[in-house]
Amino acid sequence: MIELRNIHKSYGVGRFATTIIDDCSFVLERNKFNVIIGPSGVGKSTLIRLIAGFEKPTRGEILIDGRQVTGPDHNRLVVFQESALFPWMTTQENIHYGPSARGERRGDIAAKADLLLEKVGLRAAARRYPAQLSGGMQRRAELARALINNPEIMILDEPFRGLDAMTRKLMLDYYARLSEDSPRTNLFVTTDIDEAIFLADRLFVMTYRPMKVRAVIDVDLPRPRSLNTVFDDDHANALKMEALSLLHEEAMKAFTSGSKAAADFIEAYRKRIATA
Amino acid sequence: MSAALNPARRGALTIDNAVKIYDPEGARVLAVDHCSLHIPAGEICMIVGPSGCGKTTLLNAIAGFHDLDEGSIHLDGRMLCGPGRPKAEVGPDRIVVFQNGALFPWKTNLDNVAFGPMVQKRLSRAAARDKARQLMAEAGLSGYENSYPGEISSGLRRRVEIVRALMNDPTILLLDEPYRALDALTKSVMHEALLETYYRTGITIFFITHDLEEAIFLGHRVVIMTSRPCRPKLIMDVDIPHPRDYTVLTSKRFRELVHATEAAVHEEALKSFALGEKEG
Amino acid sequence: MNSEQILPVSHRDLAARRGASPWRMLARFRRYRRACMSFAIFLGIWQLGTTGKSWLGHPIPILCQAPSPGAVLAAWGQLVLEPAYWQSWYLSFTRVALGFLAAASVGIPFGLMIAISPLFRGMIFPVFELLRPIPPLAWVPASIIFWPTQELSIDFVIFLGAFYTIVINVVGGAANIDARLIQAARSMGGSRWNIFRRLVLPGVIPSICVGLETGIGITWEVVVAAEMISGGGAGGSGGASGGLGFFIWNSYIGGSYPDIVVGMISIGIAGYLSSAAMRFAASKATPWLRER
Amino acid sequence: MSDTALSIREIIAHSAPFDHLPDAVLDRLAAEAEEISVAAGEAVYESGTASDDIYVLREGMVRLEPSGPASAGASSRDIRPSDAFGWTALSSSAARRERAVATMPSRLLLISGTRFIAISESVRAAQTKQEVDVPAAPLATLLPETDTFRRQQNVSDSLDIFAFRVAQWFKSPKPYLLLLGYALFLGSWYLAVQVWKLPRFAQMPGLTDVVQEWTSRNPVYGVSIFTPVYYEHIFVSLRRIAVAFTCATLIGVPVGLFLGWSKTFKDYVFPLFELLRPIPPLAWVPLAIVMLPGSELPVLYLTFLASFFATALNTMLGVRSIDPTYFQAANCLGASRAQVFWHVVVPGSMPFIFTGLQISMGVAWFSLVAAEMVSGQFGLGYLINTSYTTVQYPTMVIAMLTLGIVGYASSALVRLAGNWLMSWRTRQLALDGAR
Repeated sequence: MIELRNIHKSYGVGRFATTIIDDCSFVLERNKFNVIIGPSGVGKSTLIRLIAGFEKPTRGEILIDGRQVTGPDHNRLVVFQESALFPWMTTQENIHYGPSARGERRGDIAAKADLLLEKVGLRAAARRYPAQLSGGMQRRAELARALINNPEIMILDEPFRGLDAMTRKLMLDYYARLSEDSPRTNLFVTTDIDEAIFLADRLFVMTYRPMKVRAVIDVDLPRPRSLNTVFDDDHANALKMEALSLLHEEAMKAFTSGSKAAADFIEAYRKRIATA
Repeated sequence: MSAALNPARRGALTIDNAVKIYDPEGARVLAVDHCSLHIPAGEICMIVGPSGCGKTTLLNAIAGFHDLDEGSIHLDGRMLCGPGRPKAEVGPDRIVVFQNGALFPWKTNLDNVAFGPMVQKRLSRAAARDKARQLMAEAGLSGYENSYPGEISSGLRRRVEIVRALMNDPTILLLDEPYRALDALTKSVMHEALLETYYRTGITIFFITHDLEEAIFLGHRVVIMTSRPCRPKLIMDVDIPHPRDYTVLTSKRFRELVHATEAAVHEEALKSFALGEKEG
Repeated sequence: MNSEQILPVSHRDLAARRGASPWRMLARFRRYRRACMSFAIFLGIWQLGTTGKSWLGHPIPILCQAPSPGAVLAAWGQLVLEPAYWQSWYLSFTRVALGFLAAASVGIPFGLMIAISPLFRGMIFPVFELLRPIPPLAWVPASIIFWPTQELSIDFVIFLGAFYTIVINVVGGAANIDARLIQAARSMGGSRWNIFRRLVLPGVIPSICVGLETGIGITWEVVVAAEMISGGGAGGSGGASGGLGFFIWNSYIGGSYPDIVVGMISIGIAGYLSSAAMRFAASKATPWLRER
Repeated sequence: MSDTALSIREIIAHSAPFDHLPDAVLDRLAAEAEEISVAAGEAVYESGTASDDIYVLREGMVRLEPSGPASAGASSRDIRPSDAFGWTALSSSAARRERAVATMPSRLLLISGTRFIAISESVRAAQTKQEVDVPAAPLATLLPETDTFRRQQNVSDSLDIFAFRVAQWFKSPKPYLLLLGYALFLGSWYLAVQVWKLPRFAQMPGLTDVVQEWTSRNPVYGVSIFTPVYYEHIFVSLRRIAVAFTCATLIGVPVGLFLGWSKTFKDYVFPLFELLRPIPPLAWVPLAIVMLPGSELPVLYLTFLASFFATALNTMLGVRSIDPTYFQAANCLGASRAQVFWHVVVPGSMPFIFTGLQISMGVAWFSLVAAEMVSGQFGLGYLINTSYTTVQYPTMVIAMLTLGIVGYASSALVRLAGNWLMSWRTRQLALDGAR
């Protein structure tokens, strides 16, 4: 169970300080699929780096089962937005890296790895280098590399963003099935509302800058869910609309403040009046 | 929305049984196989297909970057390429907006937008810059004239590029997955900006995408392509009324249309997945 | 269904008629033809210019001094038979090899130390940057004083020439290893030594290869000049024992100009061969950079 | 301003879209804001009405119920105190799409949209010079995080940045390690040569000898910073570098551009280029002396040769590095082949051209030294050589160090020219650093 108590994170000093996250507190329950959604460039990746232990918060604390987070740990593994496979290792060596770095016996590493390779359907690509894999394959290899360490908490930072829409749908289905048969706590960051509603048990909508929790939506859709049926019933669409209207407001703020704040908003407003 | 749907008088595109064979190291791969398609003037036509299925080859043929081995393409009756002339002539009547953007990073946004007319010597340098300033203001990009493309967000860059295209008053706008690299929320704001531009100009749009929902949200018609070699598999009219905004995404009609086409797209995606297509 | 599409009948003859693959052959043939033409023109100008006195009556200002291609070929014919010629090849090669290996074996660890330990970087790198702008050949007189034998002084200068390049490339290579890879490894429980061995080292190899390739190019430039300066130009105390650079200088003093050109071309070939060897080694050392 | 206006200003300042407005606008808005109170269950505005007002909730609770054709099944949203609402309708489409109703007695601030526009416009016109910058890019520790790096960044800002960086630098251990490093190097030089007189180091010139010679009014061997001959040598070397480097650039860049740009030119010239390039420039020394009259021309030719090959090759790589979509985009926009050359090829390969120029400056000094040693009359290389042969070792070290300083200064000059000429790249790199 991850608990964040009014986390504050800012970069720079004095006049050049920028607050990225300001008194953000929430709780992620164990074995639940938690999704964080918010406009881009708002600090979601910073939050991930804080939880994973790569950076320390300026104020506030992050407790995992009561213990303070001090540094990275193989129970909290991150899958980044761009591929972080080691380019000079073959797919198999990449997957073997975690357990072998922790000194596990070579025998059962190989066994676990073969099982996972089979599961992610990369048996044929075991010998190939990451540069020779397609986007979808790289993502599956990276998931396998994380899952072999059997982490308690899987953190994914917009993992399917670089893929084209169709591969993304296949990967979504795929990851949902993968996390159903071995439940663990998931922290999934995305900007895509469909991904969020499809995967989430609990959806955190974040504000624009500085980032804090704007709303928490309980996505109580039945499991297992499939991508093409999930949006048929009205309840799912209602949840989507609720999140979407919040998000649209935050996106507008991001959009307006991304372009010289009020001045640009006035420009857009005057144009509306002119054409109405 | 007053300037919405004046019937555009130009921009009708006809492709009939186009064939294109690639020859990487003599492998002679068939990319486009007898593809025929007619796009009436002033329509937003969405081309949906799996990665590496030859959609971009079709776009390159229309723009004149590549030749066709067979078949012909006509724009408003005029033959772009055909039996006599395998390669269409590149011209400002068909402007391409590329997937990763092609704003010249060494020119300010204003010079980028003013580049077209200035280079074609249709306008003097000063006149081109003034018109560019006015067009950018109209698209809500005032204040960005003097910054460089490298300094503004990718969403804004994409809008500047579309203004640069419209500056030349093209007959047809060719978009090659322009919003692929953007995150979902910026994409929804971009969609509204594109629709707004369409309502203002009524220009024909030939839009290639992977994202079925983006296609149905934007397009008058959605053409679903087979995996390689590409040929239209299913053409569907999107009868959601224009002007549209983001609330359409959750409307009942939208979901029905998605269902009608999802099976076809999914099937093609699996085929190209099996082919081990490396994303473009 | 393999990725190569099986063409329906109607298209097979279509593809053959266009002669897809021969078209590429045609382009390659055209390039060779043009290359030969430009060589011919170059040799023509060279021949005409150098033997201008007899053909055109008045000598062409610069070129007339130079030996004609014919003379150079003739000289090369004789030289190939003399063992002294091949001995200077051997000597230059050993000097380059010695200096270069020393530079690599000292430079690579030195560069890695700078990249990894901030303390070492803070202290040593500024001094390194202070000495780097001094051209290696400016060290020739100083190294003649410092080192006991002539041979060692040339090797030191060669060492310096390659050392700077290798260190800069190693430091650059280590700097742009993606921080996320190291974070991922750390979170999977990789110890500092494990991360160095399995992440930093392989990550730096491509830039080490680049450093070695440019480094060996520089060593050939240094060896020529060093042999000339210490062997000939700098007072010739005792004369360095051979080498291509010395061979060229000697032929200049001895007045046999065609031998100079022969020496120049030989060094060009030697330099090209060693760079090619480095490129080959680099492609072997980095299999993951080769596309599918 | 009365205190209620002050408290209103506080509330407005914290709710979007007002939170980034300059104070001048906020004050006048607060003054003109109208306070209205609404009973529980009473509608603030109906859906479909014209949206001209923006509301800020002071106390109580307002619920936004979406109604209208396309939003069947959407749920309503509650507004909490100090939240503004009603303004998103303003910017996306004219008519309101929701119905706002107070769920408990609440007090609201009403700001008319047109007044808000008028005030902001007048304030904005008054202070066009002072930019309203909203920091949005994360991870920028040193640079001020402005979303767009304005060209009109006024001078005081850049001075602040510089001062800030220097302060940061002093706080970090860097300067002390630097001094320690230099002390170690100079110390060991001094000890090895003058104090311990180690075997090989004995004849080398000592640190104090060199420094004394370099800075003394009347130096023992006649060369110090006060004697004109020192500057003569430097001037001669610099002149040779200037002449050779400019010729190499004027010839090398165009050759490189054409090598990269036109296939036919490349087919004819590149094979010859590749044949001559492996020959080390200094192997040309004897031939240059033979072919070229006088002693000045050979030195110039050798320096020119070295930097010509470096410039031409890097320029060609620069042209090849340009993304082909730029050529397609330019053709699409109707540019002719020549226009594509001037507007795409030349600016696009600039970054590589300047890397090439920096390398060619380094290589120019490299060959100049050797050429001067072998056949020059004046110049630093010649000075090193003669001071070696006439056993004036301190002068030799002085000449070597001067070479280092002058060499570094000239490549720094090329770098500065590059950064200045390619402002688009330097700012992009600055922002990438900040991103």
